[in-house]
Amino acid sequence: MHDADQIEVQTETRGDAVIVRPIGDIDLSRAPHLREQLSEALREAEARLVINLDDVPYMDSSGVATLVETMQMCRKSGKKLVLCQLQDRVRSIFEIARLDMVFTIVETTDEAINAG
Amino acid sequence: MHDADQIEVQTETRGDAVIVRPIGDIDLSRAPHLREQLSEALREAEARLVINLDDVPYMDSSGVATLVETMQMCRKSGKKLVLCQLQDRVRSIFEIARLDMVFTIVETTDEAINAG
Amino acid sequence: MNDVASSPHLRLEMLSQARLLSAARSMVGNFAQRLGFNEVECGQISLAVDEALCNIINHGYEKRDDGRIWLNVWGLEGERPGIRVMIEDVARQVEPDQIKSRDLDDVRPGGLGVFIIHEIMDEVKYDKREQGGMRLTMVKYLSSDSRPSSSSNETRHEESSHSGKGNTDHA
Amino acid sequence: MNDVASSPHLRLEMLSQARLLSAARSMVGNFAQRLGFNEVECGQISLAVDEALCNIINHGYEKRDDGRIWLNVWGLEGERPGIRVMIEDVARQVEPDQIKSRDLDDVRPGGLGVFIIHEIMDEVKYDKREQGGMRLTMVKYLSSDSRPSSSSNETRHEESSHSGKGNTDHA
Ligand SMILES: Nc1ncnc2c1ncn2[C@@H]1O[C@H](COP(=O)(O)OP(=O)(O)O)[C@@H](O)[C@H]1O
Ligand SMILES: Nc1ncnc2c1ncn2[C@@H]1O[C@H](COP(=O)(O)OP(=O)(O)O)[C@@H](O)[C@H]1O
Repeated sequence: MHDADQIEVQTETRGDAVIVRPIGDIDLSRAPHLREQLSEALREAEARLVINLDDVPYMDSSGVATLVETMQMCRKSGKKLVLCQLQDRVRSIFEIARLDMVFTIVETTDEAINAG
Repeated sequence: MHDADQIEVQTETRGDAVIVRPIGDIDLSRAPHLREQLSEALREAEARLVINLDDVPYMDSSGVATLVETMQMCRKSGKKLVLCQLQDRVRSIFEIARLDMVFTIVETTDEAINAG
Repeated sequence: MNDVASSPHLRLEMLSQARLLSAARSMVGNFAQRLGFNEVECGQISLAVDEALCNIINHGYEKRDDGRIWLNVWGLEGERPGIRVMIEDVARQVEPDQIKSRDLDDVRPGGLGVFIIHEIMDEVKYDKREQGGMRLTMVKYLSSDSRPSSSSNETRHEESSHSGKGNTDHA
Repeated sequence: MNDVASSPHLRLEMLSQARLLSAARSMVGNFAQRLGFNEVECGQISLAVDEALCNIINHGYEKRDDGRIWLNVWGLEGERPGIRVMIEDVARQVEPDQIKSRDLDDVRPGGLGVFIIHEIMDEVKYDKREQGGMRLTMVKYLSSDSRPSSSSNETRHEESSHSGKGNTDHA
């Protein structure tokens, strides 16, 4: 069961942006590992961190907390954070937590790369 | 909970074939309702009953038993039964039960309409 | 079956381990689906249960992984069909009125779980158990939005779609 | 955690109702996924559990819907990681050697469940419980096929894919 707390993350660099794509549910057990992965990606990103949530069918408030933390780290380092490709179930938690207006959320990865 | 034992089934008539498309898991709770739906479809089918399993992510041996029964009814009435679009998980139970050779199983609905 | 005093349809005893959350919430989400909740609602019910379990792990058992949690689930029938979830622990007791989320305007990590639970569920009640530990009871009712069709909750395209006893005599 | 005598990670008490099967098997399938079984294996483990529960409902409790079933699940670690499932009931007792499927060459509806269970699981054992009822114990081990990657079990395309502690120091 030693791997159950890890989350697979695909990363890709495009210009001054790093695109991170976590795969699978993000909950209390995996949020800490995602946090590590995101701060690593943020270090590598020159100007922009894009989180593609296409392959995240589920997220709980630990996942949301991790993203809020990442947003704060982005602000500190003067980089931009954009979320894209949210599934309906995941979008619903952002709405419930009234965070849909706090994060920059767009549809596609391309929009995320270009979002102002 | 009165609907939990029912399974949604889409039916379509194409020439002398009736195509039946159950939606959802087929297990002990839903097999009886599927059985009703299939025998009804078989009555309507002139020569061929096609069961499209595209939207069946899971089937247990009660589901398989229902299909074996339907196959026997088809034989009695001189009609042909073809299964198509099995998902991997469902194909795996046919293989385990050594029924993959007993049923006519093809890839697409079009093949199912034409299979000899 | 509808009697609140009757035994639950499902009663899961689990350890206070985050890695067990996904099994627990998938059980509840799946049961909710069978009760007729639509896909988004099933996700939300799973989320409410997940948040409640996270809080027991984090606050009740203070991240110990050998605490015990009991997750009881009933399908409600009759006039107001829905789902009832009762979660019990033998962890630290707190005053029920101390269990509340922070102000949402103050955006910072954490502090959302209890708010989310209240947003999703129609009834939420925390009690101190006499035998020690806490009890959370939550109910969500089926609404008119819950059932786009009698047995599937996805929106369906093309073709004739029939299901249910009402249709079986049209042959 | 690995000790067979230790308490299960998940212990589900359920009624002998077919409509509860999907919640029970989704719990087990989901837990199996977290243990590292691949998608087809998770489906098969769910199926073995489902078949065992069907048999208890149909044969043990003879379709009564108020019988009780206990589904215990352990994640096995150590040298031979895997999943262990123990299912208990207080239903009719039968001799363990009477629990067997029909000849597969005789194609007819039914009579496949026990065969399927044996095909899927690595160890299968039926016992009469001293307190009455039956006990089925099943184990399936992780194999080298189980883990295409350390945390996801789907085959992934394009892009660099990294996960796990081994990679975190490459920044
Ligand atoms: N099961 C519980 N046992 C003890 N205290 C709890 C429990 N659930 C919630 N609380 C209290 O309520 C507060 C708010 O919880 P929540 O909104 O989930 O945010 P967070 O868990 O991130 O602090 C917690 O900080 C804690 O003090
Ligand atoms: N839990 C059980 N309690 C009593 N008898 C059982 C149980 N499980 C299996 N059996 C016996 O084993 C036989 C074979 O079971 P199975 O292969 O699942 O086929 P089927 O259930 O379709 O008969 C059953 O017919 C029954 O006699």
